[in-house]
Amino acid sequence: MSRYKPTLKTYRRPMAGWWTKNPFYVLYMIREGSAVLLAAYALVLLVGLARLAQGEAAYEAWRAALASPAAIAFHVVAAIVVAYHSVTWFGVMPKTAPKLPFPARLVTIGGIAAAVVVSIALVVVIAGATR
Amino acid sequence: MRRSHEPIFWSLFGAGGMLSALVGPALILITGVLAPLAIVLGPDALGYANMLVFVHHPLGKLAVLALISLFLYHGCHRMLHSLHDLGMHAGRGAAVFFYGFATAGSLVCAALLFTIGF
Amino acid sequence: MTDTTPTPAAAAPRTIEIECLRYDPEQDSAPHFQSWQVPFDDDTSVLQGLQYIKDHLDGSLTFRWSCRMAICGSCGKMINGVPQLSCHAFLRDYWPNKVRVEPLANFAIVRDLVVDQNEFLDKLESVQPWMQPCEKLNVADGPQRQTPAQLDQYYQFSQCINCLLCYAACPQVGLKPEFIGPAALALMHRYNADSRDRGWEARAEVANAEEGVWGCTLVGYCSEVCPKGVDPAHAINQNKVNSTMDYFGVRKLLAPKGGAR
Amino acid sequence: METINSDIVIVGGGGAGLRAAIAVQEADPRLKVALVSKVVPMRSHTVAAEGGSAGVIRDDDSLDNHFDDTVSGGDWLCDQDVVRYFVERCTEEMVRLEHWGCPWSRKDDGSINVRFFGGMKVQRTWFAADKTGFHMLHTLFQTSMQFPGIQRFDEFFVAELLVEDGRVQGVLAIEIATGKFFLFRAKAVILATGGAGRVYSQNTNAGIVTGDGMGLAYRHGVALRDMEFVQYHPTALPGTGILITEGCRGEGAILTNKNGYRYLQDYGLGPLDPWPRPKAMELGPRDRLSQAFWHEERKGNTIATRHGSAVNLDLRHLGAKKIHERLPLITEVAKTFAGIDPVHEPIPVRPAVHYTMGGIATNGRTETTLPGLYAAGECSSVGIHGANRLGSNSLSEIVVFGRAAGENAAAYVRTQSAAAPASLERQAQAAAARLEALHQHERGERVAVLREAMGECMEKNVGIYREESGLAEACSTLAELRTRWRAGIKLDDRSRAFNTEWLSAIELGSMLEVAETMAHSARERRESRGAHVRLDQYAERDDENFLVHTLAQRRGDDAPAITQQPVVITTSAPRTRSYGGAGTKAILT
Ligand SMILES: Cc1cc2nc3c(=O)[nH]c(=O)nc-3n(C[C@H](O)[C@H](O)[C@H](O)COP(=O)(O)OP(=O)(O)OC[C@H]3O[C@@H](n4cnc5c(N)ncnc54)[C@H](O)[C@@H]3O)c2cc1C
Ligand code: SF4
Ligand code: F3S
Ligand code: FES
Repeated sequence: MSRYKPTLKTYRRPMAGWWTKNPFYVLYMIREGSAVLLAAYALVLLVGLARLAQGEAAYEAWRAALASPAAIAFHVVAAIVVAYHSVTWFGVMPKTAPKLPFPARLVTIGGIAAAVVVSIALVVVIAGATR
Repeated sequence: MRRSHEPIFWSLFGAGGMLSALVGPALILITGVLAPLAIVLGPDALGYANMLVFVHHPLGKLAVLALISLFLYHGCHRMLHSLHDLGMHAGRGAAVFFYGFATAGSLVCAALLFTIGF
Repeated sequence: MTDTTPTPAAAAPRTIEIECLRYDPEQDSAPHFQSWQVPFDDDTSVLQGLQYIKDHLDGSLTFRWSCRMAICGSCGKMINGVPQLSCHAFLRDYWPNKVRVEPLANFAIVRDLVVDQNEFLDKLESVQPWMQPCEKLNVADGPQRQTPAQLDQYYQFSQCINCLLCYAACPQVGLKPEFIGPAALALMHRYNADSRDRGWEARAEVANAEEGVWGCTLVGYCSEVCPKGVDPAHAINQNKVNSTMDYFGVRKLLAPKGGAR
Repeated sequence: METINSDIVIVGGGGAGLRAAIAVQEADPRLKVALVSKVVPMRSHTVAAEGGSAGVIRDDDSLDNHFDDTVSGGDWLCDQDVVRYFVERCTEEMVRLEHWGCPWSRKDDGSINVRFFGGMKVQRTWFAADKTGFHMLHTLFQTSMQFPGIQRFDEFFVAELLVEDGRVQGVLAIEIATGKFFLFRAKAVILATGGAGRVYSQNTNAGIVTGDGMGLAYRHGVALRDMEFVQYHPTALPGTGILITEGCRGEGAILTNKNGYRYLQDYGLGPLDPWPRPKAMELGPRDRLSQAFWHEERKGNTIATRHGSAVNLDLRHLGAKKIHERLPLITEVAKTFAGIDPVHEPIPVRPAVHYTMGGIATNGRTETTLPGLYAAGECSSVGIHGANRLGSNSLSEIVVFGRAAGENAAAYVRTQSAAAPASLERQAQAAAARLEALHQHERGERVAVLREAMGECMEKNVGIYREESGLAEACSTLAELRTRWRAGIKLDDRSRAFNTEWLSAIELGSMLEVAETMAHSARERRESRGAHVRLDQYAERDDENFLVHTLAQRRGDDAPAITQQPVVITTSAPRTRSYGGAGTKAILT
């Protein structure tokens, strides 16, 4: 089909600041923003790995730095933000799945439950293995 | 229309997103709060000796590589799109930068794991 | 039994302030707001409020509408910043505050509350939204079989009334005008997911493109505002998986399609 | 003025127009079609049809049954040769829609499911949940996109036909977005502009259903036929007129008055079946149901609501599961627009104007008396509806006769050559100047004032029941309103861009003429038949004098000339129309 395409004088509204105009968008930006902290955390780990490769002294210095209040504060914030990422991740997970024969909410609930279980297991295992 | 190569990066992003959704918050708490402050965990939970044992094991190596690399890809992918969301259309250059960064980080990580030995 | 005797509160005449964005391409260089006081009742829709203005206060206020029963998809507006069908939003829910009506976001304005839907119409066509069966069908052979379960696979995605609310909800549409967008991609999926259709390959070029499913960053607001429960975010994002499998050459192995016969 | 050349112009992008466009392309892909519509096709009013579309498919049904139901439903005012042609092609068209992807509701084994519908004595109504028209329209619209020979002109308002050498050669249209005039040249024009329900104030129709095409043809000497037959739908929401589909009653809903009594049994529609039961007296023809309401209202048995009186449509005995599964749209509509959950409460309903049986007179091949001009769909009177359309026959009509119009027009244009452009151009300029004058008018009355006066006049005098005095009043009121319209409409809107006030003024012109044909045709039909029921001395059907179509012919600014045209009767001689226990025993399954 072809369609007659008119030439119109129209007005296009600017997009600037769009994400401040609706709470839904603000939450979306926070979700996306969680990635910054996650990447930063990956870099922290990478540095730790490098220090580990350099020997005990370097590694212990890194550990000491991690105990500084600034580092603790960073990690607390990062953990909260990444937890928000987890919730939203499982929230949208059904969207990427094929049409399911059960309510999509179950995927979300199941995902979050799995994350909680894995998290607890991780702490328990590490605590047990390093006692 | 041109075929997008997004499937490669989206897969890495998705893997990183999944991994971080499952273990991210717990891991950050463990390495960044519980271990340094010795809450729940012993003071040497992440001590040199323990960590060395961990990264010497092939599965330990794999875990570290997966975490660091996928977190980086996940993060870089989202940051790239956020630039666009904020109205900064940095084009191909930005994609090369972000994905390049994640790839470089992954390679460094692999190299370090290799140097640490088995 | 229904008690339809008017309650005193419902009978009392109330008015509400309706504020509309106005733009006349022949006069204005930029849009501006104008307000009116409109009497309303418990079942007066925002559309009826606008009609009141047009009929009695200012005949030049311009907006699209037709069915006034939420099925033709003409009357979408931003109502207090949220994309909605104006025939399906009620003034009672905004009173005593004013209600602000603007043209759908992310579209260019043609006049007042009327937006330019030309690009959308092209996008709709670009996904080839028609049945592409594996072999030519003869009417004499009668209807094909399709079980309710097979119908269920795509039925939800066939509910789209092209009201454009999802386009107004999706920032990617505004940021990247070439993005095919939620409704059109949902329509593509509607055909791909139909057991009678074999058109995946023909539609794949669009699906696999940056302008196709990859233009979506899963904001998800499209599905939130959809008045017909189409869930375009679902249609698009499950096709990111399909497109990825296609990219790595494994789609055929992993997603064989149930036959119609 | 921009000129667009094509072989066939189709005015209207509803079901009929789209089906016609596809038919032209299937007949001959080299033909160029210009599909011109004042709204984007999927906004057309076909989208609102809920219940279903008729087509014989069950083993216990036959074409003869469908024929009989249609002819008796139409009170023998149907042209039986055309009805035969129609019933023979309905199923084929439904199958074609299935092949094009229409999501018809299915049985568990995957075969097509059909339901009961008013006046249809056997289950033969194909349905797609309760969004049949929506699915048919979108299927046709999407299917039409694959034909390169169809060029769409969305949001173009056709304001005039261009006739040269005694045949139609084009149309003049306004591009709504810019207000610019366009001249469309073509060898044939198909009108598929839909009905005219908006001439009444209480109606189930969309805002665009303003009888434009009827007005266009009428102004060029084509008769409007059987315009007195206007169907009321018995179950619309009071006030807005939003329709509560007959499908509800097909699924087993009942109608009760304020005493909870199933009053239809008092009006020859009984017997009172034990219920719940799939088919009940509530499925009698629409005219009978609407009339029963009128009587109940007189007797004081109706329920007073804020928007006038109503009766109850009760679905509660169907149970939540069935209601949600089979009638999701209606549940939503009742909740939103009336604040009622049909699972727990009955829905208040009343009759509202729904369908115009009459329209542009065509023969069984959709040809009008003006060479090159075809009409299909609700704007036409092809001869199948007679004095009363049966529910679910009109969705079938738009595809059966949309296709016929497309094919016949395609065959016709191969025998024609194009017109001399210069004279068409002159005509178009003259028509444009008249429309321009309307646009420029600074003084006069508002569109809404005349429109409301017309709607109320029709409601009061040309409604469910008619009588001489009221019809006489309607005729003179409408003549006066036409004079006032000619004297000038005051437009607030001086812009050309998307000037909908200007378009409403043009539409109002057509509506007033169409309304006038309705009133005059009704006045001349001194009998009662189908949807046309008189309370004065003409309360009976009179086959001797009135087993004929009514033709209304325009006479300039004067009242229309009313004449008669014979009805084609082939096999079914007129009988008494009866339903329920007195009629053919309903086949229940
Ligand atoms: C609420 C409701 C429910 C219904 N349910 C059923 C049902 O269940 N079963 C059934 O069989 N029937 C039903 N009907 C009737 C049926 O839907 C209609 O008769 C049928 O859809 C009409 O189709 P159409 O193609 O003739 O016209 P429409 O769909 O009304 O299309 C008219 C077209 O003409 C265009 N047009 C009009 N004027 C102009 C102009 N001046 N310039 C350019 N374009 C113009 C419009 O833009 C539109 O595209 C129902 C009707 C209503 C109101
Ligand atoms: S997907 Fe929903 S919101 Fe978007 S156009 Fe379709 S019906 Fe409207
Ligand atoms: S809002 Fe837009 S980004 Fe995707 S999920 Fe919906 S299309
Ligand atoms: S007027 Fe049709 S959707 Fe609102």
